[in-house]
Amino acid sequence: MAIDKRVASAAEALDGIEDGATVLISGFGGAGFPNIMIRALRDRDLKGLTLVVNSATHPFSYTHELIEAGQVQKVICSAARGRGKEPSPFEKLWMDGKIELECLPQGTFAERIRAGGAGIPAFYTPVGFGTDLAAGKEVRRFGDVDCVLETAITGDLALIRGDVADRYGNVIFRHAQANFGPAMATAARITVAEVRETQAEPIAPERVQLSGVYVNRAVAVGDAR
Amino acid sequence: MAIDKRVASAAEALDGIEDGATVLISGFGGAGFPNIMIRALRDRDLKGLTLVVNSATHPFSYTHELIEAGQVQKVICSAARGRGKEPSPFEKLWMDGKIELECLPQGTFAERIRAGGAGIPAFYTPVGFGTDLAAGKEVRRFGDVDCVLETAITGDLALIRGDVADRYGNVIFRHAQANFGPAMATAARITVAEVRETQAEPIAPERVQLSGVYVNRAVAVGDAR
Amino acid sequence: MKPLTRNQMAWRAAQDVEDGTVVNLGIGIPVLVSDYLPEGRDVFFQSENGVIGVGPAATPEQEDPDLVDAGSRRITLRPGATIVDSAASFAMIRGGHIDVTILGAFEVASNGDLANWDMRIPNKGPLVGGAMDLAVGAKAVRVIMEHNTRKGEPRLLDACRLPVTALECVKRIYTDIAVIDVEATGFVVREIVEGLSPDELRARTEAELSIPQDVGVLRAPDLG
Amino acid sequence: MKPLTRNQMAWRAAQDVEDGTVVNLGIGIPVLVSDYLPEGRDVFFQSENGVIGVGPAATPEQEDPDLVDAGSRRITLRPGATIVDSAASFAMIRGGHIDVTILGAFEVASNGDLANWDMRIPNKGPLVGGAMDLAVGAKAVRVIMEHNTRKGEPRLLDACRLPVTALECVKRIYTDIAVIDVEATGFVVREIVEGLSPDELRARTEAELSIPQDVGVLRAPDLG
Repeated sequence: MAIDKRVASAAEALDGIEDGATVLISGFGGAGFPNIMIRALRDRDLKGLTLVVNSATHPFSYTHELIEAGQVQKVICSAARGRGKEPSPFEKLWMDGKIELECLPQGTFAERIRAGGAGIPAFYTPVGFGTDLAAGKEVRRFGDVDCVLETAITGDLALIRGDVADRYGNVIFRHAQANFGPAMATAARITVAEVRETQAEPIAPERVQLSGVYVNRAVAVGDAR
Repeated sequence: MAIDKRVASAAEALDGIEDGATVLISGFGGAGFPNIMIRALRDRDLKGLTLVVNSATHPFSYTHELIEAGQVQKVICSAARGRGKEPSPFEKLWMDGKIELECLPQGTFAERIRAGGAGIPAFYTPVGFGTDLAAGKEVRRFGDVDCVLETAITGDLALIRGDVADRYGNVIFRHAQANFGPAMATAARITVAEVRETQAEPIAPERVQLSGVYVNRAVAVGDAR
Repeated sequence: MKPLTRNQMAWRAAQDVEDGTVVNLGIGIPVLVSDYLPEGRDVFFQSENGVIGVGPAATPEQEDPDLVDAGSRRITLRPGATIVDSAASFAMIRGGHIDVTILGAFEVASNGDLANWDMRIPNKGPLVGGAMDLAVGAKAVRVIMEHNTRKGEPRLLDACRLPVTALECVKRIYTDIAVIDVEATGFVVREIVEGLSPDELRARTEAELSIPQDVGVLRAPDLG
Repeated sequence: MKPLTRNQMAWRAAQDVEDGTVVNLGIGIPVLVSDYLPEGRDVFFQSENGVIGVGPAATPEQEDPDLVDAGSRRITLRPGATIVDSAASFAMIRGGHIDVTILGAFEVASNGDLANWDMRIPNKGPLVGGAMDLAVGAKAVRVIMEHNTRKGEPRLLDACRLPVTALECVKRIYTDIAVIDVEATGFVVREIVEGLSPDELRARTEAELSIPQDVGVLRAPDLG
């Protein structure tokens, strides 16, 4: 049967995702948030989610709605600080001990996800050595560089945002939209690409930025963000 | 001063490379061999080189000329078998103990180079576990997966082949020409991109496949291969 | 008894390639599998050099020296194809994103150990290429090989004699006379070529074979 | 004595940005450095979100919500720019391909330890972002910060009191009253703002300062 990964709705794109899932969510610096899919995840009202997301509180992302709705038990991120003086929903739940937090250097965050998709169970990095964020982590010296051991991150679902996807799941990103999306797509059992538009015709090989091998479902959402 | 990484000749592109250098050379499956630069390296007559090259003997590559000329003391590769029944120049020197050989699974070869460029001193991979190629390597189990520890590869010089480079060193590859080139470019102190043509105008951002950050010198060689 | 030809072995393996999968074919007989996919199966063939969506071999008019697969064959691209670099290609392979790899082999042990990367040829250097990565990384590893060596020695063994490529990885073996799965209990025969008895198959095999009562018949069309 | 303004501190740091380099600027004062590059220096500014070649901030007409830097500023691209994904961006940072990073800081110790990632603000979660990666990965780490806290406490310390970002990484510090290098022997003052005596500078600094006889004068143009 001719491959066609386009699905009709955001809800349909979440088929088979269950309570307790680990969900990777792209977006950084204001670009690449799969907000329509995040809302669909909220509407599905799954519980006990672990979110792997660079920021737990970015104002342009709807991630905080999942947190506020009590659907999240753990966040793995590099930024968990709300902007206002008042604690954010995340910060309240975290201080109350209702959400577990793992805070990582952003590059380690990205590399652990990349490792998860690349079949590398663990790697050593100099980043974080000697800091609070590496407390309790195994250390080892290579040459004159002290390193910490970091393990791969994988998930059940990746939600990423792109510009165009073809029927094969190949994706093009606009400008800085890619950020964590390509790595996250490799590290999840099911990857959903939320894109401005989908097309039946294949994207030209030299324009593809994320191979459809890594994308299970593509949802067109137009200009909605 | 306006950045311009284009150099006039292959010889000039080798300025500062000395005896004993570790040289990474791209090319695989018949595409992406920087043959003009390999010849320039041969003409420079440097000694004691370590070559990091997928195949020591690929018939479309001139790597074997460096070996035949006695310039090479060690080869790190995934393929060291000549095609004919007679031993290749590499095989003769290797059997005579005149060239050291490190043979790696091709993915480990690529990943060790990628790690070298990415500031990852070492990583664990399941590939090779329990085989002769992992003999003596440190092993460790993650979950139910047995792994071997592999360390980063870096070099003094990377020779890669692309299609077009701009003044900033940004590179476009044709079809399957990239192969090991992008990873090698990140792992060497000096990277030379041998390309069909160079241009003053910048390549459009979305067409760049290798950032000029990783390219020090670009040499136009036309259709010569 | 008429053993399958190389093309027929490839044909038989092709029948099992699931629709919508990503498949890597080793050099030799496996690469022929793409010629025999059943009508209507939409498959992406990945090659270690980074081509995702290898199409038919290039005609002389189509040939492009930069458009090749890992075996240096000049190829075309199928619709939806793309090309990544080697580090990304092996991240895909090692990361479990290849559904099936079909490889050639010298030996397979009854626990699934595979030996396909070195024959210790006198005067020749080692050649491993991507064999170990594929054998470890692909979700399913299938093997196509002659049931016996040219000298008649067995290749389905209690334990590999040649250097292994990866441990406990092979799931199914297509030989010229049988289709055999590797189960937790060892080799289980699924099909035997017409005219060969279970005892004759056992006689040509070192390792113990479990042969169910309802074992199938291995048949392939005449492929000339 | 007139301490430098934020813009003047950025200007002073900009004078040291070498021609032809790849530079990452932290949020806050450091990002202003790109406005004050001396004429004729051709520099690529990299941002953690993968933009290589950040250009001037976007005008209202140029603004594109997908074209942003790591600080969520809407930007333009310079000629020769390209954009990679986050894993590739941090491979570039951690791999030593950024020549210089200029960061904000809360504290720097005389051995080069940097604290710039957490103020342990009550009721607020942690925020590290790419600070640790940059501090470890860049070939040279330079810091722009006020010499003292608002309460007048020192920031150039014998040892950091706040959680450190990375060990022994800072090479040069631009404050509002001095330019200070971190050498193997500790802090060495290179420039002191006009009208401030060495003793006055020492009084505002916890760590020992080596002040050569020929220490320079820290001056910056009036930037309004």
